[in-house]
Amino acid sequence: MVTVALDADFFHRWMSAVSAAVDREAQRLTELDSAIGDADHGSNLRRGFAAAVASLDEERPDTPGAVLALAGRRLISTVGGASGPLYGTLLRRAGKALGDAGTVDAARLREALRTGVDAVAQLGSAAPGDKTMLDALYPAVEALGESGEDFEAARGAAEEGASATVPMLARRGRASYLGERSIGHQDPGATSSALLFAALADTAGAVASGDDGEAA
Amino acid sequence: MVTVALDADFFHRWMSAVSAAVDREAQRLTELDSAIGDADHGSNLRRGFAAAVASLDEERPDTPGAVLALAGRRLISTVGGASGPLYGTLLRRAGKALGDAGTVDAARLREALRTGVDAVAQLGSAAPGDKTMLDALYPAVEALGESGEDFEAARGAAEEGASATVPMLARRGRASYLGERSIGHQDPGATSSALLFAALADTAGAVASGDDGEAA
Amino acid sequence: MKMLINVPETVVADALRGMAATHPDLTVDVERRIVLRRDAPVADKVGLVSGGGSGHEPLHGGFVGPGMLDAACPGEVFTSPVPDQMARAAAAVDSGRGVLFIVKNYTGDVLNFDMAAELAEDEGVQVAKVLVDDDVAVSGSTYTTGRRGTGATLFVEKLAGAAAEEGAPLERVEAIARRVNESSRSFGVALGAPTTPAKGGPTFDLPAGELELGIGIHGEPGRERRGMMTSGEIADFAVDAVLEDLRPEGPVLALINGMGATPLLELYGFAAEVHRVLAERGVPVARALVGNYVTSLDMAGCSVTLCRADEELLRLWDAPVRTPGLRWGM
Amino acid sequence: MKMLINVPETVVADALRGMAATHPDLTVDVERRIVLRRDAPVADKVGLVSGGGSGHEPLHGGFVGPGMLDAACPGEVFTSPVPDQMARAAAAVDSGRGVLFIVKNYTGDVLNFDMAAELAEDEGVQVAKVLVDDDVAVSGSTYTTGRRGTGATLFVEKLAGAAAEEGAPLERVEAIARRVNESSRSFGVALGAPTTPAKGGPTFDLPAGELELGIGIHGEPGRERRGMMTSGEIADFAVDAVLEDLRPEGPVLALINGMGATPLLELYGFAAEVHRVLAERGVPVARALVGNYVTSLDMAGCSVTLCRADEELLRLWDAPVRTPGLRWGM
Ligand SMILES: Nc1ncnc2c1ncn2[C@@H]1O[C@H](COP(=O)(O)OP(=O)(O)O)[C@@H](O)[C@H]1O
Ligand SMILES: Nc1ncnc2c1ncn2[C@@H]1O[C@H](COP(=O)(O)OP(=O)(O)O)[C@@H](O)[C@H]1O
Ligand SMILES: [Mg+2]
Ligand SMILES: [Mg+2]
Ligand SMILES: [Mg+2]
Ligand SMILES: [Mg+2]
Repeated sequence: MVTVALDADFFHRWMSAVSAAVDREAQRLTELDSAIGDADHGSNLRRGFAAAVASLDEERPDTPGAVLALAGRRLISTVGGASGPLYGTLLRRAGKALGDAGTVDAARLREALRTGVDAVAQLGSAAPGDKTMLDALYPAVEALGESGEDFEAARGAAEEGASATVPMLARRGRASYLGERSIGHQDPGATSSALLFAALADTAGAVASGDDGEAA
Repeated sequence: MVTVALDADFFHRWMSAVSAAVDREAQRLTELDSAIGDADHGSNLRRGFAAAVASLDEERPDTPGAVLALAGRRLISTVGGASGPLYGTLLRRAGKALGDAGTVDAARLREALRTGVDAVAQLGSAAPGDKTMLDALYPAVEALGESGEDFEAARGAAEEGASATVPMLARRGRASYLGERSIGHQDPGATSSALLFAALADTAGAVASGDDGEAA
Repeated sequence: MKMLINVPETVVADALRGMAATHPDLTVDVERRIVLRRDAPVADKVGLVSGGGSGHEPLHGGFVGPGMLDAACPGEVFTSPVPDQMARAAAAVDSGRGVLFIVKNYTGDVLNFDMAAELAEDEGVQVAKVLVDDDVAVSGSTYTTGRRGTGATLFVEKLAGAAAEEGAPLERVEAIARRVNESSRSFGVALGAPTTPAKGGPTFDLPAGELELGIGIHGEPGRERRGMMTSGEIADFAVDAVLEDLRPEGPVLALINGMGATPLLELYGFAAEVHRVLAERGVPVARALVGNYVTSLDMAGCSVTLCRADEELLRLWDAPVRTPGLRWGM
Repeated sequence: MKMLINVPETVVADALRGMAATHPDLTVDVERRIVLRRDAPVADKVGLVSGGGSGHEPLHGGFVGPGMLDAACPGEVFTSPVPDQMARAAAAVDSGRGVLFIVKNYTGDVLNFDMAAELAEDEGVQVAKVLVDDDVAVSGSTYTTGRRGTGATLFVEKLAGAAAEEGAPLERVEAIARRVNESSRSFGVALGAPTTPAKGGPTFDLPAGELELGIGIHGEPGRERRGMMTSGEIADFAVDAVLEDLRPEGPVLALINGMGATPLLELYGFAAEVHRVLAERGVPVARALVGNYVTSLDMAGCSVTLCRADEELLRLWDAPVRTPGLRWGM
């Protein structure tokens, strides 16, 4: 793997990839949310990431930090629900942590994401094991490794983290109202977090293989 | 067939037989009414005839005319809907026509029923062919014959009359709102009228065979 | 069967007990099935009595109170009440100035109210009757029973009620009621069938992706079945059906009515479309009412009722009313 | 999917257009999704702002008007609104005496209202917040998010609204709102699931002959599934669940609430059973409200909310209110 400098364009494409993934998987996310929530997670994220990408396309912020911060702000101002402030805060805080560097390396990205995920945990007063998005986010950030470049490992860890929520008893968010009945269902937010890291791996993979997505 | 003098007890048993039949067939009547009406014909008649028989059991009127008049009044005061006033008027008018004779012969019953059915036609401004109870009532009264004793013929004619409503276009009552879509369904009121005449034939048959129903 | 009930036989009596417990302004005779203004008979006022099958709540019991009905007589679900109810109600509300029966045009209601009028007149109560027949879905020449009474009933009860409250004599209250009915037309649509206690299931089958146009309020299927339409398309269809028959030349009163199970969120969206169509057709809306007022148990769907409004009707509309189902100004 | 809509994406905007056309007393900003009293900001009055996911109508938009809310912020269906909405609403209703946010206790609502409060305070608006968490179905110690906010929201909005209308300062309006919430408990039951536009079908499967006990208002399944119960049995269960937690020693305010698709006829029958249970338990009912007030789209079912009443709360309850969903005295 080549160590790459990640620029604003990389982050912009990552967000576009998340939007596309969320679009594709909206029905599934909503189904999961219908089992233990209120059947809106898919449409929530679809609306939010579409708005975020539209703003990115229009404003074209020129630093990685500015891209994530703008995307986060747009999520907050368009999603609502629990996931809007939570994902919005994740991206906004990560963006802030990246400062105004024109490019960042993967290790810096990993640190920024860790900051963002911590902010999510604090905002939602949640911890790993509560059957929330944190159960995918924390393992994924961890799996990025020292270098921050183990994108494929992060993809796998996020997916595993999402699957691992199935047997958990929900302690936060709407699913917690079901008590014991929340057991046996995969958390929708953890599932969308896996999409976030899958999109990151895809975007990084495209860079590594020289396909920067512009041709697609 | 033996010419019999019909007494108050005969009419009382006839009404009880109608009540039992309506009870048994309530679901079917309601189903028919659900196809082209408002799904209440079975429960309407069940409520009405149960009340009528309860009053008869209590008051035990001692002439045929008084039995039918009381039953008719009770239908009017307990059924509601279209069928309450119509069946109520049928029985009340027939009862009135029987006067205060202690027994009546079948020919007199037939005349009284004709008077009652005419009153129904007038009250509802309906005529045979409109897809109503009249399509069973008129043929049945006709089939009773000169003597008024062809009870089995009347049973058959009422049933045929009810079946004959299937291809008709409704022009009266709720079914008329469906227009062309009323075609292909049997009229619930004609169906219950067939029960009325089946109960009459059963009651008369029990008398003829010496089983007056008291032993049952 | 899934209904919030004890047993089908006691549904109406149970509901009346609930009304009695909930509304101290009403006298509810659960046994005899009459809902009355607590202060009936109101001195020197024409009495207004309506009634019909249950299952259309708040119609009619929810419209009893100052400025609207003096009494309502609920029948079994979707079954006209019996004559004794209306005769007794008439006697209870008559102050000596007579009583108006407001009757929806269904064979059963007409027959039972007619018999009640005879009984009441025998008791010395002067009775006038007005038939409500506003539903344009059944206006063709083959429909010899005439149009059904649906949403316009609310307009008739409110406007005649206001006139009676003002002290108008029976002939005048009757004339207003008749004028309101003649100035009103309705059209209804169902997205699903209601569940009646007697049947214990939906009264008709409506496959996914289809709707019924021209429905009534008794679970009877409509005139026509079509593939699912958008809210906007339904508004076009329903409003045009009404306008074709009504041909208003000035402002209208509009009732955008839910049939029972359609959420208010959807009903307001539909109301927006109704306003759009009326604006496109150049018909000003003087007053609009949106909600579940003339319902059909848990039927999903809606209806539109328009009434040609003039100064007098608007004044009567705006007059205070205080009932469980409709209230303003007091 | 069978809903009376155009497309799922415009459901909320369409409904707001309908509200705008229907209620001249309200200012409806369809674009920014804010429903305001036409006369906002009302001089010298504390402003009341609430909001939450759509699909609970008339809550909250239908409770905007004199004597109740100054503004409501509807989110997407079952999705909390975004902070910008409440921040803007706060600015629009603030007369300088501060604004109270009435927030139902859901993670999404709490987070978004918190962010809005920060934004509003940045603009110089003094903001207080009260969380509504009345649902006893989720009171166990494992439910670390706390109880859900359901029917008591209506009591909080009405009673705090009346206090604000009387001119009470922010601390006092906030204290009343908090007291009402602490004095209120609810329990809900579903006979069927609602249909959301996003999902296009029922949000959970409920087999014939079963019901969900302890449901919320977002289409989430309940705590427990049981075989079908009678209206009387449900009333026993729901009222006892509430009383166990509330332990009133005097009279209560009672909200007997329909979840959307339950006919008023059934709801009144259920109300009769609730009154019976309360009488059996020796709890006097000071005031009762029966109807579809805090709904969950077209969910079939009901909820019971009780609030310990005292002289002051009863006075505030009886105070005039003029909103699309609740109106008396004016
Ligand atoms: N307190 C919390 N901390 C972290 N994540 C949470 C919390 N509450 C909810 N979530 C996440 O949000 C997801 C639900 O998002 P969404 O359906 O969009 O919002 P809502 O629950 O408001 O409808 C859950 O699946 C869970 O992963
Ligand atoms: N005008 C009429 N003349 C004769 N029979 C009628 C008339 N209207 C209705 N009916 C009969 O009444 C039956 C319906 O009775 P029922 O369902 O009890 O009353 P409703 O129609 O008021 O619900 C119809 O099937 C028809 O046979
Ligand atoms: Mg959700
Ligand atoms: Mg019928
Ligand atoms: Mg009927
Ligand atoms: Mg949500």
